[in-house]
Amino acid sequence: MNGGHDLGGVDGLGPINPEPEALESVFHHEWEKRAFALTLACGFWGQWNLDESRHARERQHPADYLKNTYYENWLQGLETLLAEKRLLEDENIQKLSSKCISADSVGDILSRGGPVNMPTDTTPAFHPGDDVKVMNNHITGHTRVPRYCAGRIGFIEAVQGFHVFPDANALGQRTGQYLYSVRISAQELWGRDSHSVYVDLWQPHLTSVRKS
Amino acid sequence: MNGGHDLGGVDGLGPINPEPEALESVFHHEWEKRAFALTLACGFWGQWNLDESRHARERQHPADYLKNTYYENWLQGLETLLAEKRLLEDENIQKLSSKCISADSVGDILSRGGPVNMPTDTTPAFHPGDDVKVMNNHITGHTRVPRYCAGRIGFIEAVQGFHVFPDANALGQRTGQYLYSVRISAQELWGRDSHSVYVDLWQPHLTSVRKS
Amino acid sequence: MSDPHDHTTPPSDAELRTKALETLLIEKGLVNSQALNALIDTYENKVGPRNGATVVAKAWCDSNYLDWLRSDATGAIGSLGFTGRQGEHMKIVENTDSIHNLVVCTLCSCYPWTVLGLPPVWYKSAPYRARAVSDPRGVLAEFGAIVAEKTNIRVWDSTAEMRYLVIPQRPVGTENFSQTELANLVTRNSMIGVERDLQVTGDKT
Amino acid sequence: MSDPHDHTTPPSDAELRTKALETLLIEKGLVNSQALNALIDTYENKVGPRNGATVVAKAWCDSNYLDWLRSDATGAIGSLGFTGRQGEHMKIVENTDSIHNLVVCTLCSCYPWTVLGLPPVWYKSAPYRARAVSDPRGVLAEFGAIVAEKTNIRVWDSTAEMRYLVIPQRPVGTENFSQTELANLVTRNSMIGVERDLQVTGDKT
Repeated sequence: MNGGHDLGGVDGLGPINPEPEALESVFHHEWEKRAFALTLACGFWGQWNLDESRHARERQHPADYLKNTYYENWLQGLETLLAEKRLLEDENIQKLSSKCISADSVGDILSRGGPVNMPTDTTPAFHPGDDVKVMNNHITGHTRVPRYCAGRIGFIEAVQGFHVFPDANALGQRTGQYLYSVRISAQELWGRDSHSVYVDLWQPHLTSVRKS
Repeated sequence: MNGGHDLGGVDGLGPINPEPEALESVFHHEWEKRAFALTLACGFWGQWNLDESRHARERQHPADYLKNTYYENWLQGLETLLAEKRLLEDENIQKLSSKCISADSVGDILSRGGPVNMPTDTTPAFHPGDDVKVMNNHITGHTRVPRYCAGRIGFIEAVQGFHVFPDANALGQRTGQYLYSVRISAQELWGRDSHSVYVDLWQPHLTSVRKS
Repeated sequence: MSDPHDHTTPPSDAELRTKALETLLIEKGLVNSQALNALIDTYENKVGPRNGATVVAKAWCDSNYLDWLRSDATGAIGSLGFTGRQGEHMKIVENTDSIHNLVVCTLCSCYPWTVLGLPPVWYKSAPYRARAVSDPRGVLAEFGAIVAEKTNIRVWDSTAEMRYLVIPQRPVGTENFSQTELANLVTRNSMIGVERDLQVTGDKT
Repeated sequence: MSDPHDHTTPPSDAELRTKALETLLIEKGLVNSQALNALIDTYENKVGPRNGATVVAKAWCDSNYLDWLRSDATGAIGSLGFTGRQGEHMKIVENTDSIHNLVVCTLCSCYPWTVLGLPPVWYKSAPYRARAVSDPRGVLAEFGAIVAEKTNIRVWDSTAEMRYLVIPQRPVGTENFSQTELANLVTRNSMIGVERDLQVTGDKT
């Protein structure tokens, strides 16, 4: 979706104003720590996946998304997921209470993480050096194709493996697709400048372009 | 600029919720009438042009632009122009007071309007039916090329005349360029649906595409 | 509609800023209070969608006038006295059985003031401006207008100073209507294109 | 940094909502207060950019390790004990005299937690996410890093679960530095790519 989260190339957002690295703390308010930890702890229930949680944040009104701080968006996303999935209603609380993690298991869970590569017996359709066009398909659901790439032409830099496909995963379907690093020139993206942008895109986002 | 004003194709903004035509008044608050009239009255001083005033509104932070109502954005734009041009400082007030319009002249000024067509001895580079590509040139200043058209291919529907070129006019340079109605398919713009979008674009925004 | 907040809540930030600016500009002699009133009165009471309805009804009744609108809409509309600001460069777009036209300004809220007056709130709203170009059928449905799949939808994004007036289709069963009666059938929304089928009301049906 | 608002102003909306949610979830037995503390402690005190600096310093000193990073960064980084959440699929990108790498996530704020900890505020900010892909030289200048026009800038937009770690160039004059001393030169910002030339400080220079 072309939401408020899809920020690549947006103008008018003002300066970055970074805090000096040596002075910046990990959290800036006590509540941020709690909102962060609550989001992770509730995520461990396994009632939603990463793409659903991203989509819960990015579905907000763009002005809200932009006005909110990062952890305000996390908090909003968590509240949305809890409400939409009715997890705080009595019949679900029973089910979930067995999934409440203890302090002892935190280390293990974090260091295990959640890999998204999947087995496959297929081979990738594209190979390094292939010219590809990013599909200009502005789906209104969750996707990891940034708007600034849609319809642009680049080439395959690398095959990154066979990974969970977010567009489907956000709908609760854990299917795999080949993932590629796609290199697109700034000239192609913005009509100016000389840098290159490398974007990770899945096979359904790409079509073949005949070498000219 | 890819600002908050550039709304074509943005998702997540919610329903339109129109008021029924028969029930909607022209203004919804007393202050809106005054902000509207002040903007016009100050505009009659001739200290800025239409594109400068549009640019003053669209340079706001996207979240502010989106949160504001229409007349709040007008008010903000007016305040910006008055401040940036220092028009309320003493040395300028003298100059401007002679430009203050009276109630008697309002009717004439409004019915005269401000045509933007200009004379030319050149001929248009494109003609109806020509395939054209909209330049994918994301300039960071004022432009009337919506982001959703950038880099897309359409064809010339009509030559609309030789009009003031906004990209330059916003910088205070009143120069003319041929204006075209460019028809672009929804398939080309969004990868779906069957409608056509007609956008008015100026000659510098377009490049020729060889018929395939 | 009166402002429900006028007397029950503190003035808004915008209200305060407007008042401050107006006071200052009047005090400095840079704007004239009566001129402001005249500007407001013009668009609140004089210039509005009845102008456009007059144009549409005349176009339905007078094929020579329709031809003039097609070749020089600015001149043809100006001949009825509707000229000036935000109507300097007019163009008509005609609905037919197979074509429906919809007007938007995605970048601000350009609108043909001379024939429709000032735009309604929804026309200036972010969701309308966003979706009119990407999902016009969804927008029309939100206004209660279902447009057949075979009907071609043409969306006009007013990116320049061209201003578009939709000429809706003349309703059937209005053969005996006078031009004034016809004008009364023409809604503002139909001249923007968010309404397609005009309703015939009154004694003649 | 302590919260300057904690005791002087009323709690923010976010603070109130967080507190309410935490209280409810703990009361219902759905989250454990000690587990929350352990999660916070992990990223506040244990997992942070010193992990990444260790990787970088080792890559500078050990060409076999660098080769391993190039072919399997996840495994090579994991061999140092840095594994798990938001680092499941690692990739290194190496700066050279002619190449500078910059990492961003335009769509959210993906970041390699296992080697850098949680991202700084600016990395999550809208202006950084917007401009890193469209104007990386301008972004770098805002951080005080002027990158020569002939240097190729590669911007990595973390749109998938691949996480990128920039390997900055080893500063000249550090031939005699130990791996630990080298690690102390490596800033977080250099491993994101908003800093290019590492400063050599300390006794050895």
